[in-house]
Amino acid sequence: MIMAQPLNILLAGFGGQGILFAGKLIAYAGLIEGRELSWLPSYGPEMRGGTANCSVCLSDEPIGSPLVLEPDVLVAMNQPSLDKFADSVVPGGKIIVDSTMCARLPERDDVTIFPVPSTQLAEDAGLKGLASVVLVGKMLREIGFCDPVALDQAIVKSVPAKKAHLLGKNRKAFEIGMLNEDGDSSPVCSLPDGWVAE
Amino acid sequence: MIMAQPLNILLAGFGGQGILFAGKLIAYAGLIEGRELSWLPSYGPEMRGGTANCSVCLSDEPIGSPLVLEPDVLVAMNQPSLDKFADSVVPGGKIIVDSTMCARLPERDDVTIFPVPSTQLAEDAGLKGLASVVLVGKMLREIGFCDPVALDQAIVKSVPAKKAHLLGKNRKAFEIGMLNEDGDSSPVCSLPDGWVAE
Amino acid sequence: MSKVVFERPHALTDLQFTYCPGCTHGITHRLVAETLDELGIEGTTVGVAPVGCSVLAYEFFACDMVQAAHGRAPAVATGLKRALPENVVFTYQGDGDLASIGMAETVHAATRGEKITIIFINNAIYGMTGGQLAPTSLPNQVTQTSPFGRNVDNDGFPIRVVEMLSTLDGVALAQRVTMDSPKNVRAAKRAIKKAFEYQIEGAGFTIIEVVSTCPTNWGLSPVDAMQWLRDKMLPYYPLGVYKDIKADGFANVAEAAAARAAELAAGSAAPAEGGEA
Amino acid sequence: MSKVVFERPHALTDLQFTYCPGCTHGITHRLVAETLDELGIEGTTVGVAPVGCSVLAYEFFACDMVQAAHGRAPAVATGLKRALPENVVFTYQGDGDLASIGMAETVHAATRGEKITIIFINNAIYGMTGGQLAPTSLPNQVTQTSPFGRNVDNDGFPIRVVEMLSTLDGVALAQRVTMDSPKNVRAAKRAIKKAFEYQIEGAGFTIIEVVSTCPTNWGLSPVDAMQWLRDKMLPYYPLGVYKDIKADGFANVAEAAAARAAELAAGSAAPAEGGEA
Amino acid sequence: MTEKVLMKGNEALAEAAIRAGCRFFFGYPITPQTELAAYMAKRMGKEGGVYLQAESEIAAINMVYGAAGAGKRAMTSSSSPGISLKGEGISYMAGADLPGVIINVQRGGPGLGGIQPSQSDYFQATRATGHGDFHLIVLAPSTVQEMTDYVFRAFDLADEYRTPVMILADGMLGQMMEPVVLPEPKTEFPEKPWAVTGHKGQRSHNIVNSLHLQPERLEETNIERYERYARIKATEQLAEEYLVEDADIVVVAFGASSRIARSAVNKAREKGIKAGLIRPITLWPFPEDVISAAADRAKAFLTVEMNMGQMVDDVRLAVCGRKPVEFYGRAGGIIPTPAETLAAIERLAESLEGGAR
Amino acid sequence: MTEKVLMKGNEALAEAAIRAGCRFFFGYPITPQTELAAYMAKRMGKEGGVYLQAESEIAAINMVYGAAGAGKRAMTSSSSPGISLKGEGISYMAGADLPGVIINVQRGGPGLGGIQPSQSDYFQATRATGHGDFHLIVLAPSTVQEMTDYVFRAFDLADEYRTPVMILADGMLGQMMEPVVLPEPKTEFPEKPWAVTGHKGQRSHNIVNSLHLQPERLEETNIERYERYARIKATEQLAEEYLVEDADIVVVAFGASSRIARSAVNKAREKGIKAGLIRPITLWPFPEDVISAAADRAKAFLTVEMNMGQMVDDVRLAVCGRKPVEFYGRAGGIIPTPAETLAAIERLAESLEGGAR
Amino acid sequence: MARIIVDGRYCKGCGLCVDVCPSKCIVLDPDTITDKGYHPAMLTDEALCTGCASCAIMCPDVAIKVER
Amino acid sequence: MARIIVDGRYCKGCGLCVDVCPSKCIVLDPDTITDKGYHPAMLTDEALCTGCASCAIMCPDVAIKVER
Ligand SMILES: Cc1ncc(C[n+]2csc(CCOP(=O)(O)OP(=O)(O)O)c2C)c(N)n1
Ligand SMILES: Cc1ncc(C[n+]2csc(CCOP(=O)(O)OP(=O)(O)O)c2C)c(N)n1
Ligand code: SF4
Ligand code: SF4
Ligand code: SF4
Ligand code: SF4
Ligand code: SF4
Ligand code: SF4
Ligand SMILES: [Mg+2]
Ligand SMILES: [Mg+2]
Repeated sequence: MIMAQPLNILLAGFGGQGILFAGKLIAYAGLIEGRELSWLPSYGPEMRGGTANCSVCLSDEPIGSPLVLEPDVLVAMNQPSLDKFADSVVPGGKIIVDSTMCARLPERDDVTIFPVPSTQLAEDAGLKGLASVVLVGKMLREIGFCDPVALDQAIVKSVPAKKAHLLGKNRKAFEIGMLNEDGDSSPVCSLPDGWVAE
Repeated sequence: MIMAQPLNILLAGFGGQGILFAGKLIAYAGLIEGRELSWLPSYGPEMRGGTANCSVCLSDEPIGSPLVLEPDVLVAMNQPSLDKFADSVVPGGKIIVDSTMCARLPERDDVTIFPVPSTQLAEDAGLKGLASVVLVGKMLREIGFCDPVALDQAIVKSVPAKKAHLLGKNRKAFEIGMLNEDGDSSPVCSLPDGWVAE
Repeated sequence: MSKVVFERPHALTDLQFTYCPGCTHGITHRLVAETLDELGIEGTTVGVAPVGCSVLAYEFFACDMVQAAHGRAPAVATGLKRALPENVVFTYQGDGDLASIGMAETVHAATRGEKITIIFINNAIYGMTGGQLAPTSLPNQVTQTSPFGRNVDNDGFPIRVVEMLSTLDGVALAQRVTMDSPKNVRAAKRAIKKAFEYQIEGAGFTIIEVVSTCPTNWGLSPVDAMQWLRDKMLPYYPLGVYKDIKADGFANVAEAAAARAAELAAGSAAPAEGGEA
Repeated sequence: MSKVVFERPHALTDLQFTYCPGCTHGITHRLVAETLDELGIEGTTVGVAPVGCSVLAYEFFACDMVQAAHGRAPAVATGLKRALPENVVFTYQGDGDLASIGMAETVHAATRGEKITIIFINNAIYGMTGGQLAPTSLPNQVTQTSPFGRNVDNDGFPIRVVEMLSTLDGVALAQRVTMDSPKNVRAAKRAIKKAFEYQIEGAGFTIIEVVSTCPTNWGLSPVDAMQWLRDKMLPYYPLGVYKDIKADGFANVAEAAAARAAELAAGSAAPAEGGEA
Repeated sequence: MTEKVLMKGNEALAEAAIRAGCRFFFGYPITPQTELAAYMAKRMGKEGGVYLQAESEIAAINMVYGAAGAGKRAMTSSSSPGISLKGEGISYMAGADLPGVIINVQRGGPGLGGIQPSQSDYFQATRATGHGDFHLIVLAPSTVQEMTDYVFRAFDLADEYRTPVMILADGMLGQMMEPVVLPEPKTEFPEKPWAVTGHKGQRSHNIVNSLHLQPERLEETNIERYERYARIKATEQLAEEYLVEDADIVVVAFGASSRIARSAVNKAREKGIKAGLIRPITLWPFPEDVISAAADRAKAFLTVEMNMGQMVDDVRLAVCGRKPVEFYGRAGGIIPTPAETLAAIERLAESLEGGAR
Repeated sequence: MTEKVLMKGNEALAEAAIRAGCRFFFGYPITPQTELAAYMAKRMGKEGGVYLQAESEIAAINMVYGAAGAGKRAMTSSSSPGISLKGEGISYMAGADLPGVIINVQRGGPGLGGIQPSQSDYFQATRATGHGDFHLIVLAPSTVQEMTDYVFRAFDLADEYRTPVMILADGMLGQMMEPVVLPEPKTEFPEKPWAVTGHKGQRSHNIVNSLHLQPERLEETNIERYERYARIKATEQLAEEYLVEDADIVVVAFGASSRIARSAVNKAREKGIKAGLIRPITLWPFPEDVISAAADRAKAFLTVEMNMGQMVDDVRLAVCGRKPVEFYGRAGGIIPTPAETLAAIERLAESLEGGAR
Repeated sequence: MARIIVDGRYCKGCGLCVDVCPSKCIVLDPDTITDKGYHPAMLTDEALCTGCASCAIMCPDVAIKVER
Repeated sequence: MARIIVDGRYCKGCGLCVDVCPSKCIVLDPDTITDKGYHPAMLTDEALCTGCASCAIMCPDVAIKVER
């Protein structure tokens, strides 16, 4: 386990961008590492065509409110979400941005911003729809909230059996994120030795 | 007004014998004399083929419970009702019985019992179904709870306009009751001068 | 020596019915009980009593019984039948219960093809509550809540229940019978028995509508009520079999429904202006 | 100079619909709004929004609007129409709303001949809640609550709503339309307008069933959803006019009902085993 | 004085509603309130109003929702099981701020229960007629005259505060006849600019609605509504006090049971027990001020109800531990007798350190 | 230890019910509890049970009534408006003494309200889910693990006391995922000789019924039921206490809001305020003994709810005037934040004569 | 040889049996009033009864037993 | 002479107009993403458009105005 302080993560974007799935990966990684955790999606019809978001808390203490209002990490996959939530990130926090979808980055200097053209990267790699997994990879690289092996296991757990053919693609997307260097050149976390994304 | 102490009356018999109507006559008489009064029927499907009863309270004070559990006067029109309620009559109370319908009279010597073959009397007089009115007449004769003129007005009020042809019959039945002498020879109350039943 | 040729069926308890004199609820009770006797199913049947004059049916039928909320007997019966698929489940419901407040439960039990039998007492009135308008009260019929006669403009039109339910694919048998003569009572008995048999065979949802009297709230003598039923009710509610999938050659509603779907898809049953609307 | 030959109707507010891309709810909204425009009744109409994806219809229609409890729109509309007999009242309801929880209210508004118009969106699914089985979901259709396909044995059969309602005497117009092509949309428009006209003329209860898509919960692209509608829905739910009392020569449902009653009484329409059952 | 007439409570409710300007009645039959609908069926047509027997209690309350949304004075009536079915609709009315009057002529429960008089829907009426945060104004008549007066008042309260109002009666009050003076018909009514009547091109569209997908917005409506409730609490609490000034034992009872309680109080006084009666007239808002004031002087309270003990909670909340609050009740449709109620008073009197005489 | 799995609260409810032997689920879709039914739809068939989507909430509860009458473990689930519709049916279950489990994954109200988490059906759950005198046992989970455990326990309580039991959850608990250890499937179940299963000629007929036309008889059933309730009150009250022993300020909160309250209590302690938390687990029977005991020591109470103030009444009844009881709540689907809850604690601390530090 | 036995506990004197009896051999006994207040049905003449059971079939209170 | 005007506030890029246009002169603009994240419809060539309004009739979001 790389670090164990509580981490409150907020992921936000359009419905259909894989926000909830990305959150699930993080949650599963927490489960695998035996931590306390919670995963709470926004829900309801306003998701339709609107924004979806998802709160994930990782901690070694029982989690109080699972609703993340002041995230340590914000993963933003579209402009409206970025605009809406950027200010709520705690000072010293991190913002991971899908820069394909967000033209304007927030003007805060008390947080670190990691723009990744994840939608573009995913499409280029034939991984349409997996931009959110790219961002999880990026987040792990930069924040190192869990052992990459745990996250790989989380991917295995999260891809349903009947969609097993997508496993490799998810791993690939994750790898792209982990290898993405923009914004910071000293990752907290890197892919394990012998990693094969298929 | 002949007497003004509170009077709690319970009328009971089979459904269809005119119990509620008889109670209404008494209530209307009370209304006409400006008294406090209440009229409370038993209700619901158990009336079907079963017994019906009706509580009437007359008083000069506001009436508390309109449910008569210990009647000053019981008007009983069938054996089951007589058997059921005879014991509840207050000592010194009166029981008016349709003796056509009740073969056995209660064995109490602290109450006065007035048996009247009212069903028979009514049938003989061509007043089928008006036995209960005969009993009201008898009750008034023996207990004098209101001015007979008020009761006559009550009859007028209670017979609906479209059944006006029944007015005379009701008056006649009332008269039969008032004139019935069995059980007591000194009526408290008698028909007013010039009474014509049609 | 003389032989008993008619007596109370075993599947009736020995309690006296609480119905008014001459009320046909009693005849229908007897027919259901005779059916339970003849099919030997008193011990495996669960009946559902409605809210209505027949609420106390739970005391009169000797099989296990459940009293259901007003109108919800088909849902209660569904719960029972799902829990006890090997048992026979029937409901006994009035027109207020089945066709007014319980309309949704009735239609849905029917369209689900729920394997239950409904005995539906159409007496054109709310008996128990003292004679209010029922969904089946006739146009111009005077009731406590249509004191000037059912005004179709305000109160709407009576529902012909079995006709309506017959449009639903889950219905295996829908038939209307009455109780006005020994002949019709015998026919009603055959229909009720058939419905239970269909249920046992797993054919689907079965309903027998019984055109009935309510002498008390119609304000008629029992004998006159029978005449009123013949004069007024039967012309409006024609007796007959409205749906019988077995007579149509199907073993169960799934088969019949599939055939209907195929027919509709082929366009053969499309109504006027079919594909063009 | 170029002329505008098509634009947003006045009776739509300028809010963006909250429907998913390609959802036919929007087309139907437009047709209703155009009808209000063409009949000049936006100012006298009160619409009733259901619970379902179209719950926010109260924001989209520019006429006065009421949001009703799930399934109860016909009852709410009844209250409105009785209170405002000179106004036009319509409801806009999904299949879960109208044909499942609201079945009793639907049948009863229909049998009462309530002078309202119902626009009924049959998309074979519960859209708003995320794709559960609807009363109109097709046999074997996979939904969130029929993950192995609608099993008619457990889940029952789909209801053909206009067919069923057509058996009721209060219904003046019952027609099924769809939205899969400009031609059918135009036909749908005519049907909707006719329904409002019948209401204004006091003919009786009117309902237009719109066979619709739910690309999101069907898991199909909008264009593919249209094809699925054509391939699967329309064969099961044939388009057409199921009841039109004016076409049958009656001015209103009272006349039509009286004629039907006379016919039944004469025995001409009695089904097999008629008087003999 | 206007003439006194003899009327059943159920009929008095109907007649008074009509005189209050109610022209839309939607009901579904149920004992013991059927006479109300029967009366409406006879009268409404003549008044140019609508009597419609709905297909169910649910349909009825939703018809009221529609008619009230159109700005009309509308009413429905039922008894206990039927009121449960109206819960969702009543919650919608509260959520859409629609005025309207709901009558509950209570009978014994739970379930199908029985048809005899009861007060076992007190909690349902005052706390949770349906889901969500809301209240009804609840008025509890105890005589046929009050059946008349309170239903008449109910329509005004409903319009004034844009809230549904409930008359909580019972089978005894519904079925009994007493002399009653009927109010003069109301002729002037408040404007309802929010009503849906067709905008006639002269205003933007009105919307009757209880949905607010944004929780912030929904909370705002809740808060606004609770501010209205606070005004109602401040100004509309009503209770009748009888012999309370010097009372050691204050009996608290509403509706039918208050009549019995009053008789029992009289008998207690005859026996030298200083008993008094507080009769809550508004059950919501509960007349806590009156009770609280009495708690300063009285030695103990006895609530008398036709249920297993419900209003006793409200009395305890108002008394707030200052004095003992006991309960005497009968359930299932049984009306307590003055004698047994007196006995309960006597027991309490004795328990107060050698009696409160 | 059994393996921890990650599950949504709604799914945990479903899985635990199946493991508790529930083989009959009747529901009707409503946000935010749809996943429960979806899960049941997938699993029930495989377990040889029945998942049936009813035509309405009313039908669903009445199907439960039927299946429970047949002696089976049966369940239904809904959210606020749908629970209102079940009120009559639940009252019937109580009246017929039928076991069964009802889930309410609450959302904001009244009316259609919203779909975000709320606790505004507290009164409805604890006081008046329907008409008449009755109670449900009400359990309030605060984690996904408890969603699992309490629903499992609910079936046993239901059978033991022949009463419907409600799980009062909310959209937050229903939608969130947390690690959870699932219970071993239950294999032994109590006998139900009263059930209607067909008498097979071997006993007289069983009757499932709530009607008693004789009020005396109906009252008897009420009294018998309230004796059972008294046993439940005596033995089944459950609450979790956290830092209560030395607390000046006792926060009382249940379910979702108790999690926030716990965080706020921790923060208050960090700031030197002696705060503690009592978390009622059984809302009915309300853990009045625990609260009452705390009232001897604490200086004040603060109830924190996701509504306009409901459980606060129960806290006040238990505290009985001995200490001030304040309320902090958010409504309409808003989850209070630990920070604002802390602020409410601080305000209360200050108001206690110069603060309770 | 045939006869009917009317159980007075059940009979409510509705007269439906009287109306339907083809042999017109049933009357409502004017001299008897049952506990519930009804005049029960009674066979006037065993000789006339054919045991056809029409009366029993129509009896809503299942009060008639038929022997043949 | 004919043309359509697609209102980007309304268009959700569903493609129904594209599918139905008899002249095949509508595409979803790959280079534009609306605020809600959609590629809106766009007329490729005014010359091809006949103003038949088929697109508008099918548009679920009433995003299309047609001029002729
Ligand atoms: C929810 C509810 N609504 C209303 C009633 C009152 N109620 C009892 S029986 C009945 C109608 C009975 O009529 P029907 O179903 O036609 O049966 P019948 O008495 O005519 O046989 C009604 C409305 C009730 N008990 N519960
Ligand atoms: C009483 C109640 N039950 C359930 C719901 C949840 N609910 C909201 S919409 C809906 C179904 C919508 O389906 P449908 O009527 O077919 O409309 P669509 O969304 O498909 O247009 C349901 C069950 C509710 N809001 N209220
Ligand atoms: S009221 Fe009518 S239906 Fe009910 S028992 Fe009497 S006659 Fe039969
Ligand atoms: S969920 Fe389906 S019905 Fe609802 S808006 Fe989306 S596509 Fe339309
Ligand atoms: S039919 Fe039956 S109940 Fe009626 S009179 Fe004859 S025996 Fe008696
Ligand atoms: S059995 Fe036939 S003949 Fe004999 S009494 Fe009955 S109906 Fe008459
Ligand atoms: S049909 Fe309408 S919403 Fe769909 S792509 Fe075309 S213009 Fe856009
Ligand atoms: S108006 Fe006709 S031709 Fe022009 S873009 Fe639209 S569909 Fe194509
Ligand atoms: Mg009936
Ligand atoms: Mg739908």
